[in-house]
Amino acid sequence: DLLDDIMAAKKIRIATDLAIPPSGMMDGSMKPTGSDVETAQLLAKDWGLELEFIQTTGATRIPNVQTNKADIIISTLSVTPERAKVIDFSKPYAALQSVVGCLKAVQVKDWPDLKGKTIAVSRGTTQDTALTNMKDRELTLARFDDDATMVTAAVSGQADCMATSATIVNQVGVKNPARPFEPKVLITTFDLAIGIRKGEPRLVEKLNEWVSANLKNGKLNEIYKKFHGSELPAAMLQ
Amino acid sequence: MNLILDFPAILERWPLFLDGAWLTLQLALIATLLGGVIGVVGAMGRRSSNAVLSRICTIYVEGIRNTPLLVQIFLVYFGLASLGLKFSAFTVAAAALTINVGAYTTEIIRAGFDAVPRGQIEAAEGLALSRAQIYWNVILWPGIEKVYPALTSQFVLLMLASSVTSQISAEELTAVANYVQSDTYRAFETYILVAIVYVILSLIMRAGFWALGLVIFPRRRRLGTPL
Amino acid sequence: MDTNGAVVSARDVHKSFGPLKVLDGIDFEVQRGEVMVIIGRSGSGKSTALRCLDRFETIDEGEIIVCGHHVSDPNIDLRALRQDVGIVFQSYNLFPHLTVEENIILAPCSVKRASKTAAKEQAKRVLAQVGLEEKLHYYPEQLSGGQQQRAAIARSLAMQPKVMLFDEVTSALDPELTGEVLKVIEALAADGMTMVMVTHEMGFAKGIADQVLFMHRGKVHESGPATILTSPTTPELAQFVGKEL
Amino acid sequence: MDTNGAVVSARDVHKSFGPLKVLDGIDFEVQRGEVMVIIGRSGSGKSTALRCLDRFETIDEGEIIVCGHHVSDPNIDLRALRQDVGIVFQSYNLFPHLTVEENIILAPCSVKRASKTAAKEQAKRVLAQVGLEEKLHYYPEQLSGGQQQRAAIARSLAMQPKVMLFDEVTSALDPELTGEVLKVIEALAADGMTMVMVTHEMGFAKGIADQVLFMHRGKVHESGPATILTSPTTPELAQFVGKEL
Amino acid sequence: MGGSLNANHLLFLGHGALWTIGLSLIAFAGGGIAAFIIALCRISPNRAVRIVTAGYVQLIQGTPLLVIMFLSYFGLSAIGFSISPLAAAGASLTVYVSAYLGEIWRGCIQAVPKPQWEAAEGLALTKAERMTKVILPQAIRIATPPTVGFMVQIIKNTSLASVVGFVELARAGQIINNSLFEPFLTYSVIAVIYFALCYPISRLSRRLERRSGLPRIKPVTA
Ligand SMILES: Nc1ncnc2c1ncn2[C@@H]1O[C@H](COP(=O)(O)OP(=O)(O)OP(=O)(O)O)[C@@H](O)[C@H]1O
Ligand SMILES: Nc1ncnc2c1ncn2[C@@H]1O[C@H](COP(=O)(O)OP(=O)(O)OP(=O)(O)O)[C@@H](O)[C@H]1O
Ligand SMILES: [Mg+2]
Ligand SMILES: [Mg+2]
Repeated sequence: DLLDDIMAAKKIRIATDLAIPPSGMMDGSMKPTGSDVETAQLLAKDWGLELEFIQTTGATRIPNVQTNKADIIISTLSVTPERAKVIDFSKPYAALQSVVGCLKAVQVKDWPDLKGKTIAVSRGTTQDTALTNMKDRELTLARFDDDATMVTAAVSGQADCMATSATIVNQVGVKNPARPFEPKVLITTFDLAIGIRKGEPRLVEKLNEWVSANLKNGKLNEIYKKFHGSELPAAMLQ
Repeated sequence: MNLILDFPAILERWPLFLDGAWLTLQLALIATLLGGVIGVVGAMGRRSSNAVLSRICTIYVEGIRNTPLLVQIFLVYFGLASLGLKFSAFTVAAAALTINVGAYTTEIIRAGFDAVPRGQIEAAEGLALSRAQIYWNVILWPGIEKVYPALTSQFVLLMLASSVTSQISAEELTAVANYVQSDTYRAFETYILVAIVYVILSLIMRAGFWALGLVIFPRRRRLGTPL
Repeated sequence: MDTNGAVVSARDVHKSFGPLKVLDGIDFEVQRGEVMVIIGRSGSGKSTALRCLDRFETIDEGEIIVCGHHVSDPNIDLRALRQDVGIVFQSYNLFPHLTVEENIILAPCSVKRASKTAAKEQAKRVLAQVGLEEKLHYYPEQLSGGQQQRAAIARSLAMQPKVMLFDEVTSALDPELTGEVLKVIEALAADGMTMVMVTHEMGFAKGIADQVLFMHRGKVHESGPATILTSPTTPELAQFVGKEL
Repeated sequence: MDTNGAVVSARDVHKSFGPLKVLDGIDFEVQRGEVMVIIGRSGSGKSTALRCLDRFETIDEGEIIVCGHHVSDPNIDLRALRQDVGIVFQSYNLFPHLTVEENIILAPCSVKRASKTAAKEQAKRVLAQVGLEEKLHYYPEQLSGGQQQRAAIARSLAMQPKVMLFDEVTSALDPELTGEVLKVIEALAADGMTMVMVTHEMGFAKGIADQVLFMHRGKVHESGPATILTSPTTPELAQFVGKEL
Repeated sequence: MGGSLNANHLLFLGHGALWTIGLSLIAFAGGGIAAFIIALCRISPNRAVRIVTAGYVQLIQGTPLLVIMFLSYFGLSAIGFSISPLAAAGASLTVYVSAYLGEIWRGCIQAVPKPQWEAAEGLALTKAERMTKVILPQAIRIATPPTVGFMVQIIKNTSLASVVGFVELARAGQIINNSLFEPFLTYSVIAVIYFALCYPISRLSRRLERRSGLPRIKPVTA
């Protein structure tokens, strides 16, 4: 099975999108960095394997493992029942707090305040799905293909708010003192997990062990804190 | 193989795809109409004896044709925003596509105008027609008729290219596909379905242009020359 | 310039294309109702001379007056000139996307602001004049070359010009079709239309011309009544007509 | 079929384009060294008849034999036929991307596998035959119409055909250039080349034809020696030649 | 996230531009050969061949290149043919170019006047000789400007190879932009690089067009 193949090859191929900061991105010298990148590096090191990043785009993360072009995905996959029909997930290795962020100056306390405001969101993300399903709240969504465009739309004023991780909202606030954004309304917290193609129970089992161990020893939390600026929820670390 | 295609899971979202296809078609129609007008005006500008005017038209054409549509869309979308102007994604998408296809149309129609034989224009001059009358009666329609197939292809290409407007939140067909596939992770089914819809849309457009051709070129209808 | 009552008069006309001197001092006059035929070998400047009359070419020197319009004047009202002058080319130049009727009524409706009904009436009349009544609703490509050329003549006639110019109107046609077109021109001449024509049909020229102009190297080398074709006085014209088989 | 020693013979040839009957039972024979001229009004099927001889059109019925090749046989060796038959069209059809010399040696080198040197020698010879020695290295567009047409004739001659077919080779030319080309054809006739030609030049036809074929509505309406042109026996031919001005 | 555009970014973009050029060359080599075959099939005397190729052309021209890329890379793997990203991108671009360029070239071959074909036939040249010595040399003259013009479209369209994992110019720009959040700056730089790659080719095509003196219609993609 796949686990044996990986061990025999002494190499693991991990699909990661390097254009979704702060999980996957390039640093100033164009080397991959980010929380997913370091998670992948930690996994490869623990298992004594060589690591190969398979660069993907949002749309090709799943087909890459389905067609065996990558072994696993570590690329901010949030777990939903719909997706679980198509691939298997490991235990969650991190979590993302999804929020709606608005300009600091704007008076927004709860959902009703968002009525009539355009909320930018990255298309097909769990935030998108969550907000789309809130039919009775009469939200106005503008969907963009990636986080960068989404953020730019909000910063430039094409949208009033953004629905994304709290991390991104805070960083936008730091980067644009002229139009500082802050988290206003909590959507929910999503679990992020490693994606594996269907039918590889042994690999899933081994990944689960690794995730549990590294949550307990705090290494995953450290990585998360480094890039997202906050701790993982305490419940996860048990 | 551990990949099982499950089309029903995708097909049950058909209203989304239908909405997306309809928006794609609307974008294509608006850009075709306005782009066609720009093309005619631009072609006249490029042929104009006024050096400044023809220069401006040339810069427009070259600037657009040598840069990717995506960049143009970003420039319009965020450029307007930085000027404090806020329009709906649909308006901006339609405007960007119009500007883009207008440049290509300008070139095609110019070629059509240039292909009208000199003798035709002299004959019209000999009949004392004014410049505007000559343009309208002798250059415009025969010129467009000559390049009609190329125009048709260009507008079909435009329809296919409109997919990049998903980047600025226009909910057209590709945007729907991206949404559905990241929501369900069923990329194969989604892409195959979307390919089929695009082929159908392009056939619809070609048929539409063919029918329109019969209306605006009565000679074709009478003599049955293929368009 | 005094035109002696001539409808068309050219005085000392010069014209070059770049370094090439095409017209090198041309003089002639055409009286009302006269037919002038221009002959000469290829490249001798016949077409250029004719085109200058309707200001499709501007001239470098000299003076041209047609129906009272000073053609050589840079501020001439071109459209007024062309309402008085009809011109027909070798290649017909019917508008291919319009029917014969639409071809004919285009200018009267656009230029003279004639009503559609009146213009259509007139289209029938001029088509009858060239023997094409029944082709009213045909497209040019559905007609033979001779029929197309006759339709082109009818189109010009519909503007009721005072002078008609013809440039080798039959040279794209076979002998029989040539005959058709020449018959129409003969009828026009009999009706008293003032005409200037370039042609290679020597037999026809003999029959119809009141005046023949033989051009050679941009000059009027010999001119006079049609009889010069049978008894030329210059060796060049003799050689030219002798070549006719 | 018995060809009576004729180089070209056609028997009861029928040919339609869709519903249009273009050849409706054509018969003729051309003996070695004979010149046959086909005349008739436009659309009477002259070009089609000529093109059938070199199998540019297939026939529906009847039999054609040219230089011993059964042209109407579906399994004919086309290339062998065309090595024996030279054909020249109205529009010259020189290859614009090749010089006159390259135009001429193309077929001998490719088809007859002649050496380049031999082919070039021969190119000089045939060009001399048409009076164009000095144009060896010119491109077609650098030549006048008459010169292009003569070069096209030379290109055909270089294949040393046994029969030459000409389809209105002078009708795109002015009278002077026409004279040049006809002179070349006369010289070929004097050399004993078997020829079939479609032409509108009645004067020339009278001078050169051993046999004249007058086509009318897809049939050979009248035929005989060149004298039929001056004393036609059918009213149609009389009308046709009478039209000649 | 954050930081500003530096030399490393430009180097990264340069690397992406090299892939753009490389993929364009592959597209042209592969697509050119396939297009030639398509063009010949489109004018084949065999009706069935003509219809099948016409259907192929319609199908490819109606499908977004992105989808062709996706299906040839992941689709072929899914049915058991594992194929490298380079092979998949090469194959997709070849298919795509063949449909468009094949149509352009067919038009150019057919634009050689019919009498030229007949004259060549009349000289007893074989089919192959007719094509190579008479028709193609003339067709190439007609075809050069639109072909060069089409190269511009190919260069821009190689950006879709990002779907099979290539970090070419557009994707490189996207990665940088998503680290910097500076879309104006980044996309302007990308636009300039594309313009620098495309404009000389557009100019060349225009020059060729003027020199050949033929009125023509440019093949175009957005
Ligand atoms: N627009 C032009 N530019 C440059 N040269 C020209 C132009 N028009 C005509 N010429 C040249 O002027 C000369 C005279 O041309 P013109 O057409 O008047 O001759 P022509 O007597 O009508 O000949 P043909 O019997 O062949 O029609 C020719 O040498 C021709 O090449
Ligand atoms: N390929 C074709 N398809 C259909 N009809 C054709 C074709 N070729 C010729 N015809 C028709 O056949 C008839 C005879 O044509 P053909 O060219 O033989 O006449 P022609 O005597 O040579 O006339 P011309 O003097 O005008 O050259 C014409 O009515 C013509 O329209
Ligand atoms: Mg002339
Ligand atoms: Mg003919």
